[in-house]
Amino acid sequence: MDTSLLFDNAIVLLPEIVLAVGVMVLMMVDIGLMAEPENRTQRRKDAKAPREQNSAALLSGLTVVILLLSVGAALFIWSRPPAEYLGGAVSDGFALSARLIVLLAGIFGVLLSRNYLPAIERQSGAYYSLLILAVIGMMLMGTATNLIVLFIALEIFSLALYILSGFYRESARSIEAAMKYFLLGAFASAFFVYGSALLYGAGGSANYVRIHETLSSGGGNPSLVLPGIALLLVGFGFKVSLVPFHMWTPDVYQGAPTPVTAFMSVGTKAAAFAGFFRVMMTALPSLYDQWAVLLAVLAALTMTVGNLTALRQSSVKRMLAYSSVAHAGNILIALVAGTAAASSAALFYLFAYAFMNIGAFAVIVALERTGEGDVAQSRFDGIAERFPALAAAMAVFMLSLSGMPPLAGFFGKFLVFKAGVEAGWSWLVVIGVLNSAISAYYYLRVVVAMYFSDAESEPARNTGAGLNFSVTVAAVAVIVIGLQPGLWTGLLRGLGI
Amino acid sequence: MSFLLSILTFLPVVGAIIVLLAPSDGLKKGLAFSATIATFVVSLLLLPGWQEIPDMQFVERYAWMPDLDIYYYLGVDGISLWLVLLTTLLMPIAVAFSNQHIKESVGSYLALMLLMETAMLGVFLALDLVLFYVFWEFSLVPMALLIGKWGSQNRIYAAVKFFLYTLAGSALMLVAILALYFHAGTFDLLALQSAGLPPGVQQLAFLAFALAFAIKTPLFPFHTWLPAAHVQAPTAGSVVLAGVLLKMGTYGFLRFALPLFPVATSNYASLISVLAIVGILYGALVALAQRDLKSLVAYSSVAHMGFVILGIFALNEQGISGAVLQMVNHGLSTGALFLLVGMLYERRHTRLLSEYGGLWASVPIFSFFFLVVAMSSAGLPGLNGFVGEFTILLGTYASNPLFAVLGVTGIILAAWYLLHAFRQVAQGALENPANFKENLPDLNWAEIGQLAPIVLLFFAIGLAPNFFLSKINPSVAALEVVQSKAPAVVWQIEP
Amino acid sequence: MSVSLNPVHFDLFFLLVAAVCLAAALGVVMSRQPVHSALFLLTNFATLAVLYITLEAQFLAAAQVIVYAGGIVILILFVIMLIGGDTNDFTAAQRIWSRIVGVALGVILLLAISYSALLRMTPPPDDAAALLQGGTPKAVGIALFTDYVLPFELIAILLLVALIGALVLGRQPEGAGEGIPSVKVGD
Amino acid sequence: MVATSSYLILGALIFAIGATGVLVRRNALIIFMCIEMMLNSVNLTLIALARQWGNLEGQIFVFMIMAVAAAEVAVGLAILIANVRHQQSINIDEINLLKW
Repeated sequence: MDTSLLFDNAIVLLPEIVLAVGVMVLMMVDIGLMAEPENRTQRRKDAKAPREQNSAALLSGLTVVILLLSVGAALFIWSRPPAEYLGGAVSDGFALSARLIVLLAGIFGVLLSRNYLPAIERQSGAYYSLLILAVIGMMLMGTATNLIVLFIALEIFSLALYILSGFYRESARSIEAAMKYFLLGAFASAFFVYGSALLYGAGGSANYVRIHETLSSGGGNPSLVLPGIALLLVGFGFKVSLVPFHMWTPDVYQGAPTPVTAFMSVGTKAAAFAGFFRVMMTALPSLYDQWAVLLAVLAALTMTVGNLTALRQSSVKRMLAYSSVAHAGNILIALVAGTAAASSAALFYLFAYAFMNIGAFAVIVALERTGEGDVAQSRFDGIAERFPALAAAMAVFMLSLSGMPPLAGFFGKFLVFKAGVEAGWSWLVVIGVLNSAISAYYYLRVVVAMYFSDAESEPARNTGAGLNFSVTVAAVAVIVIGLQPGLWTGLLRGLGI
Repeated sequence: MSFLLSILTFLPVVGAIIVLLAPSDGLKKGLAFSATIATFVVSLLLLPGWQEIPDMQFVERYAWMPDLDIYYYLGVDGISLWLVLLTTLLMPIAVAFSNQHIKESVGSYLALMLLMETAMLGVFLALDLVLFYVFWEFSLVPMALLIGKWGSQNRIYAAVKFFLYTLAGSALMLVAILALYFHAGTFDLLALQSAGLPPGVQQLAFLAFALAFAIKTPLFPFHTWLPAAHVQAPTAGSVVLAGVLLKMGTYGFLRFALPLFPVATSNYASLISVLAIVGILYGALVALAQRDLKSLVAYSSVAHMGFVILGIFALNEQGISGAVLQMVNHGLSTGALFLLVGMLYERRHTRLLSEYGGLWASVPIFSFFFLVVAMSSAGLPGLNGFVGEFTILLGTYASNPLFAVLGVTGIILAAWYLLHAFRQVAQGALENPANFKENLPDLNWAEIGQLAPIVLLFFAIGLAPNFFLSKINPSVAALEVVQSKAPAVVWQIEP
Repeated sequence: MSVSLNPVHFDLFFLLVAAVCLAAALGVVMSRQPVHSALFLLTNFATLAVLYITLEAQFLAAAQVIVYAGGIVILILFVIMLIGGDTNDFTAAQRIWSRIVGVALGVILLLAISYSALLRMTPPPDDAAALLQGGTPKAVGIALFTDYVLPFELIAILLLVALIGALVLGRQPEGAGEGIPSVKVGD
Repeated sequence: MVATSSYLILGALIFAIGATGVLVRRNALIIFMCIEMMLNSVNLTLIALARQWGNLEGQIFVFMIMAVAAAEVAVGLAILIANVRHQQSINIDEINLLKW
């Protein structure tokens, strides 16, 4: 084999390559920062804290730059025709927009992490490296066209997230969240990889298109396909928190450091759904009739259970965890519909979800007391008096999550539901619509607490340039996307698979 | 193509932004009032160029989401014209009243009122189903916040109930809108009307739309949110709620349910008419039993809106034209009633009927206005209520005489509870010292200024109804259900 | 590599190895002591390595021994020695339902998969050994560094994640007690 | 030559035993070993299927899974030890600061 082939189309992976190089630069800078002023700190021990802060600031800035460079790389490839690298990765519009959503989540995650925890401050090199590595894994999920690459991508970001969840080492909750996430995640990975193995057995290849070719021509071992799909579904179901594979979600969301939760809630969802869509729609379209029904039932179950459980939560992080379960159900409707329009609708949904969900977590970060790790709903009581801008932003996020027009969340749901009706899944859409009405109750409760309740004590909030910037940008984006969705749907045109 | 409707719709938003940025409360109040007056003036510009034709006028249509066939599409016809003007007229009055009494978070309050106005105008002007749905849902947010933040004792419960009830009601409407798109390939209301939907689709879609509209109207038995919301809302909120928001429901029936689903409308007309009559009688009887003046007015709304529905589902020109006029009448008279209750409440901080009596002696101007408004609401000939109710009853009689007879009973009951309320408040002996002249000041000029335009319109509509009806009629006559003239009643008693 | 057993002996050989393998698997699940589980796991991995050789995967058989038996099991044993890890979770009566559900799910899973596996499996091609080139290091290596270079590179990233992770998690948090306390035994 | 189905059924058996173990056992270490065993049953399945198809892709997949398993072990055991430091237990029923 001509080795020059190895570099043909390698540009497909440019955004990931940028990040990988970036991680190395970051780690070297980190080492440099640690090593250089050792002598001076020996002399002035009290000067240690400011130095740590300075290096943390430098590293987080560097991380944002690296992620932005990757955004630039993704946009650069966008201007070129789609290409495939060695049957393992592809750069089409779908992959690129999924990557951009993940990068967005990553940038917000970095911005929220500044000043969040001393633990992050002390090991910011490792923290930001892991975050970038997780982004690489997530970006590859939608890019992969091969079950092997998909599996490794899944593992890269999963492992990074297990560690990030447990990054707050002083907190027993954080570590416990990491352990639960790890045990259940590894368990689900086993199902996922078993499913992949059976699909390989059915189609004779790990490449999606070749699996599809074999199966649709009647070859292969069709009897392995259905158990393969079912097992694969368990794996994906775990990652995107579908009922009944969602048990980990509230614990991990609650226990993990909030910036990690924010990043994870959006990044994992976007990545796993991108991978899920691509597998189902390019490798297994010939079996649509079988898996669509299965997924439809899961979607209905996920939305309903997610919403009904969210109603009972008193912790805002847990409430958002169950709400994310419910949103996964909504997005799944798009996959059930299984059309190109549906997959671009899902991208729009995820895009909107990135802003509103990260925004909501950013507000939680703002209200969280250091090291507390959780925020009860009562913390929101009456904050509109003291912090009108923060409360207004949170109200925007909550209303958008509940699907209130004219905010971004509404058009996400609108597009997905439209795709669902067009593909003939009206009953599922009716369930989805009724569920959004239920969901309004618990989102509204936060708004009610902020505006109508009396503050129990003098409320306090954290500030920080990154934090304020994130809240503002997210709120503005949710409103602008809501008022002018045509712009974004235009951009997303033809991005479906 | 003019931008009149866009300016009209979004002028209040601009006002809201300016109000939020204004430095002092006094300035905020002045700016908010000016914004609503400016909107009213802009809306009056619709009249000079008005043509008495069935078509949409002042149409604006731009691609909003071209990929999805969603348009920013506004237009106004005979059905919506007076509702738009009603909205723009009631808003300055509501804002003027609030300016006197609201003390906390003035800026947010006024901004929400202005956003509310935009949402309501958008509902009345939108001709694209998605655009309509956006305005429709959005109107919930400011209203719920107004009730929840500035209402009385039980305000949070009322706000949440209002929000969830109406939200749940309109959820299925979204599915129906999507289903219509699936069948006709457009969200354009006019195109959908001419597309002609298959009867099977019509049945389901009609039910989904009707549920949303019935809850908003509110039609018995979907009315339970209304008394709670009304009683707890601040006065200006009640004025807007009763005056305009409820009309969104009946307007929805006229604008969407009737033209889009003529077959289904005919099928369900008698069922809905029966519900309307039950609502008329139930609302009136419950109103009669109320001891709280505001609850009484709230339940009277259930009864009056029942009349509007009855007129619409007579499915003939008279019934529907009367219903459109009666929407305006109800907006004016109930709005004025809530204002009067509010004015009394701000003085005495109670709304119990038993606390009052003999006010004619101490506050004659108030009592005079109360009498006129009650008469208008009760349908006294020469005032606006009579014209509307009479036209509705004519239409109802033509389609089903039994319904008309039951409707007349409702009018009698209305006269009873309104006079009962008037007697309790204004007549009798002046016994409670708190009501004595020296303790209870009469209406001041500002309050008279708020009520006067409404009362003048009572007489204007009552004495020259044709000026109003002539603009309504062409659009009503063009409705398919009216033209087909097919009597759609399943069971009918020969006259 | 060609195995010079006649088919019947070959089948018997498979059955024997498979039986050991299954017994070891059951042992992992049913042992009270984590140490015993680990040793059963080692057995299980070793028998799998034997089966890999019968399936024309020589390189992987070696890797199995080195990575799993030599690396992973040893690591687990280290951890067991470090933290004790003797919890007598079999006596926990309150968990009876979850146990029933667990076993039931396992059985359903097994039936579903093996039923479909039994259906219509064509025999493998006669020239499988030639096609796979016995799964020798050379064959696998060439494939790895040509067509599958992308997953290979990604594995490097994955290992980097694991490396950083172990560093982060291994560091003693500030304020925590020194050393590793021993685990509560029994219940 | 032993039929592919035999290997597949053996793989399914080990996988099911492992999965049952994860669901039944409460000791985090044993759960962890069960997960490793499940991954190995997948390896067996893949190698059998690679022979069935006569292509090396399955074996490459197994190689990747081995690497992944190694990484998982490193991270997993580190998390486990970190957790033991905090809670003095590896019984997942006793680890319930968060609702499980």
